[in-house]
Amino acid sequence: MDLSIVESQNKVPPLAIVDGAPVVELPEDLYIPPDALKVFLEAFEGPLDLLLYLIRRQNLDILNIPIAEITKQYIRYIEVMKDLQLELAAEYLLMAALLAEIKSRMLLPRQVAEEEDEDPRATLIRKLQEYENIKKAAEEIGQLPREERDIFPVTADVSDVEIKKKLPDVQLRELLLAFQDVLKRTEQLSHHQITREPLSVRERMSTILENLKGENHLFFSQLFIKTEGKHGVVVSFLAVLELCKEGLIEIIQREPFDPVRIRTAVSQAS
Amino acid sequence: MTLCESEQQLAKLPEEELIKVDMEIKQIVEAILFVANRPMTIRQVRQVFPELERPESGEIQKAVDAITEDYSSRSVELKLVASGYRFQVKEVMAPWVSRLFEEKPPKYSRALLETLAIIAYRQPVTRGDIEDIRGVSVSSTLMRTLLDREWVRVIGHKEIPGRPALYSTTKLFLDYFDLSSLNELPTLQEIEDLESSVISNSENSPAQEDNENQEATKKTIKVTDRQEATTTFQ
Amino acid sequence: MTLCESEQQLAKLPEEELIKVDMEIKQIVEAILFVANRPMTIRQVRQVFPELERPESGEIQKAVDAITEDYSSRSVELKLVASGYRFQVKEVMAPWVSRLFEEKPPKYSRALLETLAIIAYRQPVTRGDIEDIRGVSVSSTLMRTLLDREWVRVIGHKEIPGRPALYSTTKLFLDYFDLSSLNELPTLQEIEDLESSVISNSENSPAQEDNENQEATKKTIKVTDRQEATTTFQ
Repeated sequence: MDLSIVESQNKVPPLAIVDGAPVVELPEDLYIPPDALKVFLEAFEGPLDLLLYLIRRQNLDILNIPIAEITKQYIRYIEVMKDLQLELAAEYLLMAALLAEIKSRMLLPRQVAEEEDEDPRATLIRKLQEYENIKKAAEEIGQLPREERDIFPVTADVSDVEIKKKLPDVQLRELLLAFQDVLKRTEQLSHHQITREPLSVRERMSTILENLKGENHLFFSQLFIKTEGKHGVVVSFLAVLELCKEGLIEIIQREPFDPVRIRTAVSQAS
Repeated sequence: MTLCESEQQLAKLPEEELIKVDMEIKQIVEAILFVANRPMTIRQVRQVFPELERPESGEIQKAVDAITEDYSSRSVELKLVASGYRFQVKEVMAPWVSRLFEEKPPKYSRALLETLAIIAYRQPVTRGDIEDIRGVSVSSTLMRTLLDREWVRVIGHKEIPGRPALYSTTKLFLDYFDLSSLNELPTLQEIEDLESSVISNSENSPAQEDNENQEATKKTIKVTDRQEATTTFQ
Repeated sequence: MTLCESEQQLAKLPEEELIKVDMEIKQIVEAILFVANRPMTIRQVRQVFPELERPESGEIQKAVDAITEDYSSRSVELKLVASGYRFQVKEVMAPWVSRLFEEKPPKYSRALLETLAIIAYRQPVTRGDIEDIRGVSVSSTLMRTLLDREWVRVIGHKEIPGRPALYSTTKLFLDYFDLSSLNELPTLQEIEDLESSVISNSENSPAQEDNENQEATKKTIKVTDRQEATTTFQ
């Protein structure tokens, strides 16, 4: 496949940062590692962004786009991406169609009267300009000093002062409705399975972790409280299993017949 | 420091001027602003005073100005943001102070910042408008993040089929970016009037455009380029 | 006042003593103490400095003393409490400050309620878990509000890269909602069956409109609903 569209330019901002190294160029070889192309595609916010890149890369003015050439380049990129079966948003294809339409219109004799309503070329140019302005503005907003990074509001402590600080009031029902909202959304958005284990197990999981805080280990037998009866034992046991499953604790036995102990899971990454 | 300064002022200023920066009011205003945990407007500060001893807004404002002055050489400052005055650490101190927090500040994606920019500059806008400008669909998660952070809110619905929500930015958005009004946002470049600059360029002379457009056009496009443009196109 | 006083000190102290209160260190220490939101010992303040430019404890102490002096005439003070130094409002300001808090308390955001619910039902969870479930990032401020309210606490750290904190709900949380154990919270099934008439409104705008909705909710739902919920459930 011909990829002469990729011309080297001096001042091209990096497309993306991969493993800390800037990716400035789309590889010029015929062979493109799919990963590189994926990075390339991800670097763009959509067809307008890609078009702007192609235009700026060749130092063209937006008002001065050689539509035929740009269309050719754009469509080539799209084809390469399709060939590589990269997931391509429908908008990219729509833009390809629009460019093709503009190109074909320009081949036809110009009919002034007809074009007064909407010249697709003018529409495209206007869109590119508007998008470019917003893109710049977004970059500038990103540079503004912001809370959490550059701005830290301060307060003086009032805990010594005898005052009743009124805090927001929450009804249990509000809390439940908020959670209902979450449940609905997770069902819609993803395959997140919120498991339905009894909350007493969850509560016990927290307690066990809390007890482990600052301790090397706890004996397995310490986790069971006699007075809680059979039910309590089951809850504790399930909590230990769940903690183990979630990788939060480890169950260890140094040698046969040694007492079973649990401890906070050790980082696998280290 | 304040006492010394006011002694100096005493020498300089006419007496009536001085009386207006009431020391007690100033102390109270300072305490309120330090404790509030959110930006406070002059009006809100004034409301804290009991009705019978409530100073005029002008007096509160004078106190605020005096406090701002007092802190000018310290590491914290009294700053006016969209929802009012708040004490904050000066920006130059950020590298030191941020070391106190284990978690890194959140990073925002280009998609999010662009969407935010469109809402800020073009408000009120529908999601359709945003998608139109960006040329891609806007994810629900992204809109949710903006609504969630309370940077953006729904201020109504457009009376077109589907009654899409109209979004605008909030004061919290401005507060977050340390701004006191939308006017303080970076200026958006004017978009040249295409009708007169490109399309009809082949027919009309640029002289007919109104002055503003010419100003805007001059910055970005050279006249020669434009003529080339029309040539290439045809 | 401090200027006057330090002028007096200037007369009293030998010059080398004075030089030691490094202005830059003082500024940084002040900023750290203002932002920390908890009392900080000299040692803890010192730890915030990067290792290579870490001042001696004595220098930090000098800075702290100088700051204490600077604020002696202001409405806030730097005070040594059991666990370290913190900025606090002076006691004489109490009547004014308490008037501020007598105001109607602000409402919690939808984001906060959702986060709290997720911690209650899914504990122990990391912030990442919460973000996964909600599909939106969770702000530090939000977590801090929950921790400050003591409805949520850190019970440990997950041993994965970054060692994220594990959150769970507290006894205070149970007390507030009049529950004797988490088990008394409605089951997921019961939550799904809750009438969602109020939800559909609030979904649009968590920001300002939401507050009104919450107001509305309160009026229509009585506490008895809560008892019904727990009854149904057993």
